[in-house]
Amino acid sequence: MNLQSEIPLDYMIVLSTIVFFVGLLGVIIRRNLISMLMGVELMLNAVNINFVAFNHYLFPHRLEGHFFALIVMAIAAAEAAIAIALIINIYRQFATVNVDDVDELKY
Amino acid sequence: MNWSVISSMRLEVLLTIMVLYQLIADLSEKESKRSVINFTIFFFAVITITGWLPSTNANLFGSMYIQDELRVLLKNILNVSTLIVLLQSTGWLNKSGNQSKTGAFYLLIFSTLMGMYFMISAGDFLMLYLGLELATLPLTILAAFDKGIRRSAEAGIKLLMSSAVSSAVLLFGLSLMYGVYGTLHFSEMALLTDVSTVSILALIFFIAGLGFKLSLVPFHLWTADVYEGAPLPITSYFSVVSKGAALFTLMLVLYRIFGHQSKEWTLTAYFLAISSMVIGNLFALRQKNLKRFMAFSSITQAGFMMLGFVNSGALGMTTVIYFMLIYSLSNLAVFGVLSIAVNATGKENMDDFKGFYSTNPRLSLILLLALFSLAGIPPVAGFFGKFFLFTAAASKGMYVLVFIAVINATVSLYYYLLVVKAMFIDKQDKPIPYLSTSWYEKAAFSICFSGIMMIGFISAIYNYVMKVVG
Amino acid sequence: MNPLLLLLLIPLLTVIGIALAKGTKQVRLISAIGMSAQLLFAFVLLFLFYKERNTGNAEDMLFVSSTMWYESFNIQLKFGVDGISVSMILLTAIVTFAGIFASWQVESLSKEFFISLVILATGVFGFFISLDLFTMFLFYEMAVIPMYLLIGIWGSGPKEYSAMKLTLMLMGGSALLLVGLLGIYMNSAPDGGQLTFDLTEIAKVHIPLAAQLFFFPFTFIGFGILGALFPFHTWSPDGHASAPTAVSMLHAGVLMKLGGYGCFRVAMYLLPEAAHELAWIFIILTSISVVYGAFGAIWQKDLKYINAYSSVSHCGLVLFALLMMNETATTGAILQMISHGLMTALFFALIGMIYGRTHTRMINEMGGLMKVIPFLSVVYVIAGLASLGLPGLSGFVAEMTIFVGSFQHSDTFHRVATIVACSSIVITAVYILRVVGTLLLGPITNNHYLELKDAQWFEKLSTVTLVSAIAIIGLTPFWLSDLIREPLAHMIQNLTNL
Amino acid sequence: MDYSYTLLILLLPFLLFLFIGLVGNKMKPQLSGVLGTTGLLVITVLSYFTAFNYFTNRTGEAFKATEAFQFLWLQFTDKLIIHLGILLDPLSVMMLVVITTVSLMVHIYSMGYMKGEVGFARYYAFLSLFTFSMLGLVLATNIFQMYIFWELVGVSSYLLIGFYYERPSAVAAAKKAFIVTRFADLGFLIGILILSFYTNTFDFNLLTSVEGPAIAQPTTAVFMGLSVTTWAMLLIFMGGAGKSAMFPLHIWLPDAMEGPTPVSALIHAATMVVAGVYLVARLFPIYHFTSSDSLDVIMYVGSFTSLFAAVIACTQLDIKRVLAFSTLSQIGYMMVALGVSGYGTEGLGYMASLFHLFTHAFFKALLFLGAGSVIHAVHSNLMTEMGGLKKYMPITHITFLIACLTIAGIPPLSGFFSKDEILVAAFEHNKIVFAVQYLVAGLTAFYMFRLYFNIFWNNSREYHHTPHESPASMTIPLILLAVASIFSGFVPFHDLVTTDGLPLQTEFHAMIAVPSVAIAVVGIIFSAMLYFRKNSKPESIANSLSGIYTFVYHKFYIDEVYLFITHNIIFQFISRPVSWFDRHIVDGTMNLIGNTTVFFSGAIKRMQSGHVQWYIWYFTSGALLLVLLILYLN
Amino acid sequence: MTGPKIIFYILAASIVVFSILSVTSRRILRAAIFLLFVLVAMAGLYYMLNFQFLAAVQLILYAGGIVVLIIFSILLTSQINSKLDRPKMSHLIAGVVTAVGGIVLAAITILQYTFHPTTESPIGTDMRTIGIQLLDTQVTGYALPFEVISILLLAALVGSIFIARKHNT
Repeated sequence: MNLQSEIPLDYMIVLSTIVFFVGLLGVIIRRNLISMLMGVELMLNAVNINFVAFNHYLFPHRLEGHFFALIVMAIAAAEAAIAIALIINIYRQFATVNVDDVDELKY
Repeated sequence: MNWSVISSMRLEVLLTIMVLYQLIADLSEKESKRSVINFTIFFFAVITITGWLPSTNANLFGSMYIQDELRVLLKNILNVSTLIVLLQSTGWLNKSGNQSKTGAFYLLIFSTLMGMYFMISAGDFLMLYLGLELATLPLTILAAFDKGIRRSAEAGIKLLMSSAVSSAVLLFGLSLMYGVYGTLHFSEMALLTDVSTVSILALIFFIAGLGFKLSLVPFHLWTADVYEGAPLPITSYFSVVSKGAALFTLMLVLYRIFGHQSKEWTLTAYFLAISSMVIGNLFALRQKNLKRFMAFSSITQAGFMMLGFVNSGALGMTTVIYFMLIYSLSNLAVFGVLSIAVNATGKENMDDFKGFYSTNPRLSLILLLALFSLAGIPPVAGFFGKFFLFTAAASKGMYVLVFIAVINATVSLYYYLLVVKAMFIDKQDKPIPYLSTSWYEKAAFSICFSGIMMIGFISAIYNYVMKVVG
Repeated sequence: MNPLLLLLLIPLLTVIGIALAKGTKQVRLISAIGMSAQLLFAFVLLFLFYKERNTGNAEDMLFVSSTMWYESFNIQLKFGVDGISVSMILLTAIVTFAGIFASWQVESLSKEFFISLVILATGVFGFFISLDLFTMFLFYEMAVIPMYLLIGIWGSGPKEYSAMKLTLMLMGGSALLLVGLLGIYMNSAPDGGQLTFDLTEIAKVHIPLAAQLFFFPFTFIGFGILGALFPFHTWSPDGHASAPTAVSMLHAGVLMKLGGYGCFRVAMYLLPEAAHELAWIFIILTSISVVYGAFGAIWQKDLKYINAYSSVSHCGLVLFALLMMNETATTGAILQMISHGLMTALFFALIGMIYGRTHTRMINEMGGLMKVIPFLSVVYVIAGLASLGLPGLSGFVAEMTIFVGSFQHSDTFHRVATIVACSSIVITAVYILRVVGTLLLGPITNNHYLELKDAQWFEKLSTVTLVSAIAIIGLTPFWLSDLIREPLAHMIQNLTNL
Repeated sequence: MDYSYTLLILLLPFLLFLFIGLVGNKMKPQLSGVLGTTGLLVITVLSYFTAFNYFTNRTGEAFKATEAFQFLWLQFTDKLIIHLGILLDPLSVMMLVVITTVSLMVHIYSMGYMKGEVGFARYYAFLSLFTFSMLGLVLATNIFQMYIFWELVGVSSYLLIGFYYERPSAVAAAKKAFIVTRFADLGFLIGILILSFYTNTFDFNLLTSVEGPAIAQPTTAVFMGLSVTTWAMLLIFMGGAGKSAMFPLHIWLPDAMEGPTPVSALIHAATMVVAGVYLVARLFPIYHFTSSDSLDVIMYVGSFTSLFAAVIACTQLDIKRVLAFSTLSQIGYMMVALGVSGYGTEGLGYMASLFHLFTHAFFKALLFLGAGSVIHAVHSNLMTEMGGLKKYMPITHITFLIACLTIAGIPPLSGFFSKDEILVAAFEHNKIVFAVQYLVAGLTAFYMFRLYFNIFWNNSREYHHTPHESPASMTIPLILLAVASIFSGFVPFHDLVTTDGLPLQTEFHAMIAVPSVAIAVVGIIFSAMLYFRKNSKPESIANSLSGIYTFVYHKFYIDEVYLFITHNIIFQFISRPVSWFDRHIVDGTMNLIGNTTVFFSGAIKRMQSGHVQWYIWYFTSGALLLVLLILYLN
Repeated sequence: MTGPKIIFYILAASIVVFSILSVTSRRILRAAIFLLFVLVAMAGLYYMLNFQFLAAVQLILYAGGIVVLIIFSILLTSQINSKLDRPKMSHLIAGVVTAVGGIVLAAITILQYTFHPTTESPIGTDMRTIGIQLLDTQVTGYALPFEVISILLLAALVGSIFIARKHNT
């Protein structure tokens, strides 16, 4: 099916923008490292919406956006994996995943 | 896949082989770590040399991979820096606790280097982004490489979190670019010349993303903590190679693709330059830990590099590359001395270096020259680098900026001199004892030293860079 | 090969020699030999210069040799000398020579000490012979930076503070200077064509007035800071007070001259209209610093502070005369540079020697030294008389040339300023005689001064060298003032008819 | 006639100075003394020879000024050039004779007087230096050469006053002398600058010739009612006044008596202090033709000084100080004479002034040397510790008496003639001044004989070791000088030294001469009444007008005023604040810059809080801010 | 009001709501679940935009992979029913300001720009074309990224293992 006729592109963009910054909000306010990670994932997904939407609406003659989204997903996965590892590492060292307690390096 | 492809992609290929070799060597128990180190360094030296061999320009994988003289030069600069880092890291790797890390260390290092290669010779933003992530994610691991040390773990997580956000922002910018230009291939984007608010927004988000790796104010805050927390070889790798790659990438993209938006990004560079120089200096003034100190110094230097960007012409590009070359060698010399001292004694505070000259005259002389080079004192190379950067900025009539820059240079001289003071003037009853340097470290120093002393006087080097930039 | 390059080669060889030397004795010996060779060559250069002139070579600059260095910026390694530079080179050679012997007794880290001393000298020589703004600037900073280590390591008192202050203020000056130079460079080809750093080339073109007005303050103040221009002179008292003997000698004797020389050679020569427009500001500043420095010196108790302030006063006179922009006054300025260089070097040498004996620099703690160390005291008196402008010594010649020259200015403002500046000679007399009276004459205040030994051979050598130079200039000034005047003729013309 | 040999007159003392100064302390003290003296003997002979030649073969009517010799020393502009040379004209030749004579006497005298002093060689070196510079001064061909030697004279005087450098009072006196004269020289220098700026030459011949630039085209520029030339000439006179210790710059001279007595005789009586007179005489044409106002100033200053000094001299107890003040008053006479003089046939005052300079040199030197020999015998300067010495030291007594009579102006001694001429000139020009000088003549006689009686008569006291006549080396100069001061009055001065070189007709004015002699005699008798025998009259007089007496005794407290000015004004109120300002304001700002930087670096350290979330926040908001800046704010 | 529209609005609404919930809810496990919902909704969105393959990958990789990882690590590091402490006020204000400001700025900037679509004819998004392009080395081929990402994954793998395993070895 084809959304072009039904839904203007702007909706998509606004949607992605909102999600992006909501994710950012999560990163900034959530003091648990894991929920920060979730915020990051949200941001990446927001970007994906953009790519996919542009690809579908404006430039369907190529699949650039599509593949970009694909790559981003892969990288997001890798990132998540590393993040989890590091979080576990932190948890070992600090016995907590609260980011506010991880501030030995400052000034 | 014919021969010419291989020859023009030889660096990447060889590096892949290195990565695989490390994987195998790490798995096989019987091979001793020391031989791995020796072999790796030898092999990487070979890679570095092959980089200088003549290469043909190429435009591969549907122009996703571009190879030309300039990009080869940039990669070679990175190679040399990496080689020095590896040479200096031997001391750290040979320490008892770190033996087991060798394989992973090299693997990650080389994969990041590979990422930087792809950043530099990316033909479209997809490859660029991929390279960027490849150059960043393993580094987060490396930052947390000192297992069982809290600061190292903290550095890792901080780097990961902020870099994830920064790359998200960069991606957001890229997605908008895609929407505006309809493609992310450089070759096609370079043809489009319309400037719109969205494209500027996207561009700035992109600059922010790279500015993060380049640690420009206000994208710099991870720098100090990570530099301090990470193991020393990694810190020097951060401060030179990864910074350099980001700089080169930013430069290529801005000059080669967004030439038509130079008005906007020169302005951006203007602001970033001022903020980086000032903030970096103000923080560096009050540092006692030398790794952290170097972090802020590198931030300031990044600010100076932005001076070159203010000049959107070939002159700017040339001076930036030239300055980066000198900066790498000087910084690596500093970190070389630091790493020797830290490996031997674990002392990394300025006060620990009081009376260093009395015990280690050679090392302190090298440190002295390196710091002078960073401060831009003749006759060492740094003077030339800075002078030409200023010239580049001044040639656009940005005298106010130049004035701010020179004042900051003077301020930076102050804190570099603090280190000199500690080494030469101050006394303490138990200074750091005499430190022996291995052959690897000697080699590294000889490269840095000759570079610092020579580059300024041999104008051929500058001319070569200029020729390559074209 | 260009004979001037020897001026750089000899010191470099000396540095290498010192680096290879073993033990303080060898180090001393090598540096002494090197600097003597340098002095010798300086005289040879003088004669070569005369010879060249007599063969009717009427070029402004002699022994000019230029090789392109940085093609794209049009930076050349261009060297050449005229009468002024030759005389400055002579001064530098003499002072350095004396300085080496004055610091004969440096024991701790002697190798490093002499190396940095010679590097400093190299920078100065390079500065005086280079005709390219870039190399000029390079040598300028090269000469300034060793000060930090020299003062910081071998200094006395609050040495770290003073060293840092001095270095930062001078480097701040060179920061201003850098902007000025870049400005000049960027405007060096107003009607298209290749930009250039070449002094002689830039002098030919006419830099647009707006640019001149903008960059003249940068350049002039940039050099002026090193020339102890009020109110940027405060590095000088602390710096000199903390510096070891030879360093004070070289710094006050030679390095501060870079300031005056640059002010004239670069700031005023290349930006003449701006110089004319803005001269009045700096004339006011300098005539202040002439009197101000002298008054400041009256109140001081520390010998080095007294000298530092008198240097402020004398160097102020140099800049003052330069700004008068006529042949005589400028000649006087250069003469004053040389004479002040010698005098103040002599002063600092003596102060160092006295300090080495009495371990204090406070004049009110000493007295009656004439009785115990007659040689040094007599030399000190001679130096004092020179600096208060006694005929037959160099100071008189310089000051009189300045006063007469400045007074020839047709403008009343300048003449009034001259009279103000003249008044300094009385104040100078006051503080000099005060020092001589309390320090050398009168009864011996401290009994174990009676055991003090008079000058040793190297001290005698270094002081006698300077004294004889002062006396020679003072008795037969004609050749020197001629040497200086001869290039000025057309430089001034370039300055005046715009 | 070729005078180029006169170069020797300049060169010889200089070489002597260098030689004795450098190697003097190596050889036997006496030797250096002998060396100096013989050298000076040669010079004296030469200068007599010169004088003889010069005055005997005058070419035509007037004496021509001849430049014996000159070479280029330093070139300021193409016009303003310093030559070093030798100018011979009646004035300079006359001075030549005076200086060499007195200097020779002093050299001989010092052989005895300074015997056994430490730094004997140094003493002679300085003497030679002084002689050199003084000769250079009088022989100068241009005003700048004069200034050069002017300074040199000042320095050698400084060195000689401070000869006993371990005596704080001597050091202080030397310093005072130098600085006061230096201050005056500043005026001189500025005067030269102005003069040379308008006339564009230094050369005396050009300056003083009637059709020269200075006189032919007087400046029209006017400043505070006086023409610029007048200002220049006044400033130059300031220099002269400094050297000649005219009021109010006289304060250094009494203190200068700290120096060895022969030095006082040479420098502070006969030669250097009259340099001011010489200077004015040298430039007299300019003064006369272009600025008569300044001549009046000179006259009044001179007249006041002479009275002022004479009054003080009546109260002093230190015999050298009495002589010093009498010197002041005599120089005052000379200045007055110059001030009242005209040009050409009117030039009596000029001639008289120089005549008095000539004679004064001899008898004042004689007085000082005599006093020296007394001090040498008694080891004290105070006349209260002397008395009845005539039987111990006859030669000194006689010569001293002659000198006293001379200065009192008793005919036919030389002083009578010169002083008489001056009084005549003053009478013709200005009655008030004449009256003053007339009074001073009386005072002079009074205080000189007060001195004389107190030393040689009065009560003969017991000395702990009996005084004895000085050695021949000291008495011979006394005798010679006595002879000179008796007969020098008969020199046909008015034919030789005049304003325009032409001989001057002078006739004897009995109606001036007689009263002047009379008042001198009155003065002598008066002092004889008071001081011939020990009695209580002086005390009673002193007590009766004690207020004035102490006031006068303290030299009208001028020194204290100066002390106040120098210490409280210059030191406390100028240089102390200056150095404070420099340390705290100027330097303070420099430090402040540094401190503010450090303060800011401390203030923003919270930015690096260590919380990664804030880092992220800075990152994003920074990026957004940039967007805002680039997109919307420009 | 056609079907697709309705579906889109539902999806969009759920994406926004759940994403907000997932960053605000104080029970971390729930947050993870909300995140899962968001991801699934997005997969639906992709599906509607004819990117079936992408939707599938989204489901497998995110829903199947990442979220599981996250939940796993949550279980590892914190008790399930422990509430997260509520965000600091300063953080909250700063975050909200930045987020809202960002949304406004970006939205305004983007919305006032009219994108120009291409005129070329669209290309199919069936598995075949995707497969071919993914391994193609010519223009519009993605072989190189495919290779590079493998290295990235390798590095990430090694690295994570290295960090995650107990460090006594």
